[in-house]
Amino acid sequence: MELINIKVIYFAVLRDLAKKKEELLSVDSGTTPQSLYDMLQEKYSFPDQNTYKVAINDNFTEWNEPLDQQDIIVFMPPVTGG
Amino acid sequence: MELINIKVIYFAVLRDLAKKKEELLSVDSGTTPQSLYDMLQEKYSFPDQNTYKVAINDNFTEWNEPLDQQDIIVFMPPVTGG
Amino acid sequence: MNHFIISEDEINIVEFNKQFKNPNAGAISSFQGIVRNNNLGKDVLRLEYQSYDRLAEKEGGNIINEALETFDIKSAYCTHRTGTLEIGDIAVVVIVLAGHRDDSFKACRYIIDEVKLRVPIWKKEIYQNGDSGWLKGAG
Amino acid sequence: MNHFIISEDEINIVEFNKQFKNPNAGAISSFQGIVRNNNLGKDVLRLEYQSYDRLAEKEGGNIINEALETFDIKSAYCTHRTGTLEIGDIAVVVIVLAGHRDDSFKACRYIIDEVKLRVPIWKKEIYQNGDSGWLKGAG
Repeated sequence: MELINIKVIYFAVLRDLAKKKEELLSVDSGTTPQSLYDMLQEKYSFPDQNTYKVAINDNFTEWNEPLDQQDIIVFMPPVTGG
Repeated sequence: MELINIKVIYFAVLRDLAKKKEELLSVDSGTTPQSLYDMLQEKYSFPDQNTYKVAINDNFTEWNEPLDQQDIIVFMPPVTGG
Repeated sequence: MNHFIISEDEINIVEFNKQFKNPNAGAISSFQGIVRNNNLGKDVLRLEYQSYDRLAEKEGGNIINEALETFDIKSAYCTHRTGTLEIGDIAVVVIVLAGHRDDSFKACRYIIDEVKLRVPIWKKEIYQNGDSGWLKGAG
Repeated sequence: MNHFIISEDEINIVEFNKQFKNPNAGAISSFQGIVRNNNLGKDVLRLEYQSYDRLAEKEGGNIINEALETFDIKSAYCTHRTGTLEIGDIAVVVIVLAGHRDDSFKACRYIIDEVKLRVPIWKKEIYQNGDSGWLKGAG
């Protein structure tokens, strides 16, 4: 299977658990935000993402959207600004 | 009939029509804000007071409240602050 | 300190804000009423406000106290100008400090609404064309 | 000019106010979210805000535009801090200029409510006792 290069940026509790702001990953070309999160959840003990949102390249997107080469992915816990 | 000395203070359109800020008057002891206004309306061509309020000695009061010696009366058109 | 003030002096919103600090307050709602250059289709040059000062401060203080009793807020303040005001001048300012935003908004709105209904202050508009007149009010 | 800004710099409410003058605006509603010394029964020492800046400014801009379309207002602005904030610091400020007060209040409330729901910013509380934690949010 073909591999694609992506970047994941971490914020808030995910940054604390991953102990990094971002990382470059090579993943299978069929990877979605959902399957990526499942993999990272196992790696870093991330919380369940039921209430999370996800963005690809600075746009909110769906969890089953296939990732492309060079995509930047951000997983977002419920926001708490203000 | 006994006379009492009162002061009337004018604001807004009433001040413009009376051409004074205030005046001292001697009126019959049975005078009420209503009868006082009627008299002043004739003297200065004041508007009808249907929507006006009245205060005696810095307290809102009724139009049929009898006036006392030294009372200070203020007639108030609908307010337009803000 | 009276929390409702009638003043002939220009309202300095910066200084006004500085006075009100409270480490328990997470929300500050404020409202400023500004002299506009138009009203009801007429070009306004400036305004003149007259106030029955003593009753205005008493009734304004009642309104502040009602807000403190009705809403979960820490404190509330209102200042209203009198005299001659130019376009862009602040005619009235309300500031409310609360723990949370919902009550800060509601109390701020309550205060300005009641001030405009109940506090004996009157506004004369002086128009570009030389005319002028006392506004009629809602009554 | 983007009307929703994420900034690491201290929000100067005075300078922020000065930027917004409009001779048609008779009403200015504003809201400030302030760092409180307590939350949910815990003594707060300071806060740390993180923001996904690019999406935050985009989504914040959407909210401002929605307010401009929905309410009869002249303009609206919002700035949100990131980084370390101390008690009493302004975390977020919203300012809305309108012809009349009703829409200024409604738009101001709309903007702060939507910002708190939708803009990707996260808050960590550092407590007096040394503990700290990211808030859980409404989700």
